[in-house]
Amino acid sequence: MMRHIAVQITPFDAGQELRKFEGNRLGAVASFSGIVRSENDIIALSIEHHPIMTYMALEKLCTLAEQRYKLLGVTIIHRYGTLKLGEPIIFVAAASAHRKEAMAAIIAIMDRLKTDVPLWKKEIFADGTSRWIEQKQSDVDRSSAW
Amino acid sequence: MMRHIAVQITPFDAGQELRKFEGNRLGAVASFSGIVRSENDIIALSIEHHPIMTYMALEKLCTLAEQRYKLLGVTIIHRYGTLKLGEPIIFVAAASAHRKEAMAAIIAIMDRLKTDVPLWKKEIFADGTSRWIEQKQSDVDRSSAW
Amino acid sequence: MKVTYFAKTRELIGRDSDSFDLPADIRSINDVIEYLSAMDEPYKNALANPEALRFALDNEMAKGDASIQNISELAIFPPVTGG
Amino acid sequence: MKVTYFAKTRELIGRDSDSFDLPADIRSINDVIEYLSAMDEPYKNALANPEALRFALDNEMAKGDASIQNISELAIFPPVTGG
Repeated sequence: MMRHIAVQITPFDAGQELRKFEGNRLGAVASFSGIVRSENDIIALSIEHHPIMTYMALEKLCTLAEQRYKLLGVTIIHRYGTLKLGEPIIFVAAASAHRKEAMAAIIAIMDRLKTDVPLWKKEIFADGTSRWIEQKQSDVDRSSAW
Repeated sequence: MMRHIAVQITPFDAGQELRKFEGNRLGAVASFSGIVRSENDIIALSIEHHPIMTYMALEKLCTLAEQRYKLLGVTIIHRYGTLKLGEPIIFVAAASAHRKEAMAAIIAIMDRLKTDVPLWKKEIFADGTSRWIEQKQSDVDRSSAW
Repeated sequence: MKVTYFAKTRELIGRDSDSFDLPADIRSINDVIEYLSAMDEPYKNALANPEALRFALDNEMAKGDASIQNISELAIFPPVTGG
Repeated sequence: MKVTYFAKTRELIGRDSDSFDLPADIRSINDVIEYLSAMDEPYKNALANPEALRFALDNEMAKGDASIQNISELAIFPPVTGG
């Protein structure tokens, strides 16, 4: 079982993270990358986290996913700090013998992460103003399905 | 709209493929890698394809997925020839504004690929014998759901 | 007890954390919220709608009616929006 | 007409492809399969269960009852197993 969790300010290389799963005869590796996109005319996102609880919550998410989806490996990297348009925010990868489990694990991890992990996003606009993003009811609903 | 389709004998770098989607303000990128795993004590897989129809079928799959899931980019790479344990067979990536669409696209592409694209796998054993893999009814059922 | 604030709550209060010697009759998280809200305007604003806040006691998520006995740190923050 | 074989079908027949001058009464894919099965043992074995075979006419998937009129290539292969 490979497990890699990181909450970091520095960029990461999703490709390099994905390559760690190769050559391991795992069968199936699913991944998800979240990238800052140009919604609401933002120029950047500022991401805050709880330095202790965020890591703990990600550990718990990994444990749940490993058990439920028979994972052979799991990676979760979440960045904090100020991220410009096009920068990667999050990378999640899950390896399993079969594609169904690997994909279901990624979906479940992302859904639960939206409600269970103490991270907050703030939109930064060109005029210097900013606005905290509010939690969406659709994210709460999707998370509670797991 | 970025579209990259390849049917190739040479290895590919999933990480490099994934990186092509970064910096594009796409929001969400989901990917899937299929890797030769040690099932039935095989030492390798031999993959055969139809040189014209395989590419055409992948093009068709991409078009369907792009329309249904509002994709901003899609990549499908499938290898043929003899692949040893741990070698990547297939890489599929889909980019969309939202994670739900990107993930659903990957799942749909993989499910349809299992029944709609003229590729065939043969298991190669240590004693030199080999056996063609038979299509699974579960793959047919899953594909027909789309 | 140490009280830490995150995200919008932190910005509204204007501080990362406080350290309080709480009166003996402050027993639950809800009691702490009520106590802080009575202090000054920033606290009142930040904590005006406790239903829209989330709490953690010593790094474990907790409901408003949870006891703060033997707890060294309370964290107060809005619903999370990561991912 | 050119007839191509793939995967297990190719291995059983022992050839990648054939080129046939088919009689005028061979009109559908099913007719071709019947014609080939009457040739010799490898063809008979490879085509023994047409239900378990898939066909393509000029690179488009086709059912067994499809007409081969104006078709230059028939491909015969087992159900696919890629991915």
